[in-house]
Amino acid sequence: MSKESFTSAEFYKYLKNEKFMGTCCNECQEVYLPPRPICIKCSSFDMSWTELSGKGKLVSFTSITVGPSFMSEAGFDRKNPYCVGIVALKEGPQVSGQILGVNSKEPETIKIGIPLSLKIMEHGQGNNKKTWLGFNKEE
Amino acid sequence: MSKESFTSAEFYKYLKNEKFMGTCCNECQEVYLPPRPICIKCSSFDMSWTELSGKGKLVSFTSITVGPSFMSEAGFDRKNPYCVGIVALKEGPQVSGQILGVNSKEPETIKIGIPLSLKIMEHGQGNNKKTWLGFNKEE
Amino acid sequence: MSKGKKLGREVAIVGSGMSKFGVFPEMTTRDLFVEAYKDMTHSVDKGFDPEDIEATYISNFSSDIFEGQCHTAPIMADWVGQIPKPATRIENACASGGITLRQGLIAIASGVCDVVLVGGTEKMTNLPTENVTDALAAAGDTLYEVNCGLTFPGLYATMATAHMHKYGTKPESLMRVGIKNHENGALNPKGQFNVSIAALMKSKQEKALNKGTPVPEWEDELAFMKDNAANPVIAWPLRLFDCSPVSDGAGCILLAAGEIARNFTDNPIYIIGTGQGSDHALPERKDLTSLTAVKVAAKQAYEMADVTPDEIDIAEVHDCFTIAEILAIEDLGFFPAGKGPKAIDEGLTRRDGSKPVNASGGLKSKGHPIGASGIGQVVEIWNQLRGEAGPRQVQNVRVGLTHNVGTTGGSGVVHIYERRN
Amino acid sequence: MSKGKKLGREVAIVGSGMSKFGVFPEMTTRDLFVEAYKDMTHSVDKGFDPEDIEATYISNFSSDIFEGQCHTAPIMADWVGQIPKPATRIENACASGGITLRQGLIAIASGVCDVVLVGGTEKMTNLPTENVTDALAAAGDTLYEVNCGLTFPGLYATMATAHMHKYGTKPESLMRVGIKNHENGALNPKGQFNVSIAALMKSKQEKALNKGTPVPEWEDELAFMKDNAANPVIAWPLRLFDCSPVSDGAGCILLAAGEIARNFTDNPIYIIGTGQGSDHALPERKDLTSLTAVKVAAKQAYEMADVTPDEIDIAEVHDCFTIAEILAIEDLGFFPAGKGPKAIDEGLTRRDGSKPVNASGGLKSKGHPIGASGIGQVVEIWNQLRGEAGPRQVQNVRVGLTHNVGTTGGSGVVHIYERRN
Ligand SMILES: [Zn+2]
Ligand SMILES: [Zn+2]
Repeated sequence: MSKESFTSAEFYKYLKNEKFMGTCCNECQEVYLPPRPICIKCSSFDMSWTELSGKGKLVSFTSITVGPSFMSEAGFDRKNPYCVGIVALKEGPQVSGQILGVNSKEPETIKIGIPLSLKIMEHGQGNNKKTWLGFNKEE
Repeated sequence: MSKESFTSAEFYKYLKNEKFMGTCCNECQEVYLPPRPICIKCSSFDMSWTELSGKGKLVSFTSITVGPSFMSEAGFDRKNPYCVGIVALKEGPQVSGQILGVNSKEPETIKIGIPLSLKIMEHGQGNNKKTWLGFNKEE
Repeated sequence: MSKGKKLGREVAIVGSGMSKFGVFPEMTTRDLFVEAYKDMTHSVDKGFDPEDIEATYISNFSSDIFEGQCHTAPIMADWVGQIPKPATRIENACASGGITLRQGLIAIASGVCDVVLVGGTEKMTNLPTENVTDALAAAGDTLYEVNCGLTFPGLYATMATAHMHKYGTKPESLMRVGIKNHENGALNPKGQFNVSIAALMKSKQEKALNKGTPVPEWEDELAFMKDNAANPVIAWPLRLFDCSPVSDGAGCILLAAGEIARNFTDNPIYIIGTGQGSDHALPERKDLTSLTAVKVAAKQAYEMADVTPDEIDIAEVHDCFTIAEILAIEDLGFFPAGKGPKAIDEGLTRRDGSKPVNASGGLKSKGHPIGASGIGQVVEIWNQLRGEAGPRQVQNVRVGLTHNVGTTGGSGVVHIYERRN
Repeated sequence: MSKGKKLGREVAIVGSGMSKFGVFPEMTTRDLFVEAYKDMTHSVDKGFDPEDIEATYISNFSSDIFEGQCHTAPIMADWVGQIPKPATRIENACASGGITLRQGLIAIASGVCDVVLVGGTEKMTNLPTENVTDALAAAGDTLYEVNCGLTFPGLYATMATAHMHKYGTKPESLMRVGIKNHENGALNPKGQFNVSIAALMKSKQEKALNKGTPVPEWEDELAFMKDNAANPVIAWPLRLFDCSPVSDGAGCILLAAGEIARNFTDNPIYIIGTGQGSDHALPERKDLTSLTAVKVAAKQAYEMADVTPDEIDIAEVHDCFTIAEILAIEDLGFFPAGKGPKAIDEGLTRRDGSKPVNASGGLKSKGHPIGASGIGQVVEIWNQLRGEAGPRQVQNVRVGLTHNVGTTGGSGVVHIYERRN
């Protein structure tokens, strides 16, 4: 069995190096993001890291006018809302992420099902640096 | 039954006006500080505010070298420790408070049982202003 | 919990009370809880001796964050004279109240206690709004769910969008949930908002008239709800009036073993079913239009109580957002999946409808002091089943249900109650 | 809880595990809990199906403050594959672990569950020390107890001063608690400090020698403990080595109803007594040399188990500070009030003494990840009663006890365990 650690620290370290990683069960091949250390399908502890394509589809979304502090600091507000959505990745897992390339001011125009691809988002400096998942609308 | 509110907000409002108040059960006359809204001796809800003398005796104490942030900000540290103790008030209740007029650097010299009298302590400004109980060693 | 499991002993509610819910700058969690406790003592028909209580269970979301105070349960127990008896705090985000009731129930069923005090308390309004938004986000998965900027309104908004996409649900149905709950809440003096949307519209017009500013005109309540100035978007499609408020408040319940319940009142309310479930964070769920944790909890509760959804006469459900009430009435089996909006549109969940939901005004109008919300629901069902709900009393109710949700359905807890008089 | 109350059903521990306790900058509460869960699975002699687990109870002090994460229980349950079953978080400051075990026990006794997972987890070390001091103060009464600058070491220090004043207790007895616990802890590979005070002295001397700085000399361990440079005062009379460390860690227990326990192992450990109590904040207590909450809890547990303090073969007690261990062995009735220090001085609580206490190293040496500490105690008693404690195994132990305290005794919880093989 692998001695690797399947932690958020590892996930974000990979992400810093532009690697978008999930975990995969070596028993039943189920792929997970968040990177699960235990397979919830077959209960195996035998997992591996696996790189994900970052390609997916929009499952649902919202356009937020009143965000958390770090999004306000990043310049979003009532007049400049941001879109966040649930994205179904090609490999199976679903994740949340900021959705880019859509018209957040006219959310009625945003279509569920549009194809998306990963764009790693960052804000702030040093210890206050935040990294999160973004997805670009694919043309 | 009284419609007064026996809250910490009221207690600290009184304290700001240099009034040191506890509550008293109108049924069994037990005196409380913290100001209890329900008598835990006889279960009565019928309480009144009552002014306390601020006189008491030292029940136990310590001299602290590593304090919370607000005490560090107030200038206390390893080289300048502060004394805190439990004080039995003349009217019965026991409270914690900073003990002044004792040698915090030589805690062995501090004697349990010494008579004390209230000195209201303050630190900081505006919304960050903190008020707490201090007791002077009586000569 | 496997099918057909029963509690070791029967448990009944013999007293129930709450503080006013609202904004109380000078009150702390303990002050609010004392108010709820006192209110509860007046509700116990034959009175009780505080010595009878053997344990206290306290629901509190995060006085840690809101007040810098942990170890909440013994402090609450102390303030109502319950030292040195056991006092235990439960935290499951917004489902804390229902899950705390469940622990009190289980404590009696286990034989360890005969009489248990169950309380919930939360003090939220002293933090600035942006800090409250951050504090609430702490209930989501901060590593993988909300760190991309999803707020709680945002999370529920994605469920609303999914429901709209799958079933053709219209924002108007969401708005009608808010209109109904404010109408009910206008009759609830303990609630945060004591005002119907119609009355609110009138008062806004009067204010403008008095100030000499342009008087807003709305054709009807829906028009008001669609007005971006009166009802701005928070997280599309959710607007301000789709969201429950930030609140202070507390609730308190006295539980007793079935065999001694009539020592306290001739009209105890029996808890005949309990269920609890959990779920992954929202993104991982394959269906965003239904809460698995609630379905699991409801199944357990219905089976234990041996009643069907049709037999529920009245329910208090977790309407932290209007979409949540629609999911609730579908997940609880009151209406088929996707048919919740139609039921709302037809008024079936109004106080005079076939399935009255949130007669209290719900979290939307009554307020949502997180740790107290689930307890407040029980207080309403107690009042309704005993026929003591005053002007908002629903007629002919014998079996009631409460539905309390944590986060976006990360926790779900359902209880079923019965009047036997 | 009145005298002679019994649980509705018998409950046994059938598995037990823990993460390493220590400082793990890259691990979160959930990572630590997963490590403890995996360790637990290996301890179940006949194995188990995760499907058998019907509910999860999680002890956690304040991931709210430490990680900005609430709703901790469903997240832990999710990470070990327990969705959609109930998951409930308990918070009672440092007594969270013991009280969570008690809720798991009660859930089985109630008939609602047959198999329950009980976990505890805390991630503390990513906050700077001064913030940890502030976070811990949040467990005290922030309105009336700690707001005058009392820290947790300070609160326990006032108890030490009171004990010294009343009974003539000397600081040397406190120091001997630390020396003993480090000696035990040196044999515990899961502990934070794997080193006796004697070995620590030697390593400090070697380091100085290697660096070329003056080599410190101490006559014996007590001399080291009295050295202000090596062991500075934190809150007089308590010094650094009187205080448990700031730690990360998790523990995990598998509980089963008595009648099915042997499906999991031929050597289950039965929980034969449970008790819990609460108390006012420290200043209001008329006696500062004894914890009422513990006395109340111990009385309940002894009565339920029908054993006397003399019949306890081994105990893990809550030594968050050395004075706490002295109060513990007096309050539990192992030694008369005021005679704790003498028992320590005579070595009676060493592993080879008549009443072995904290064979694991205690919180002092093993570490004190708050929500996990009370669970870690249970893990040690499980190992000891089953004869699986390795080099620190105490001989001939059949009945064990755990003693877990929240704040300065605001919560107290005691459990008694029995091996029947
Ligand atoms: Zn698998
Ligand atoms: Zn009285």
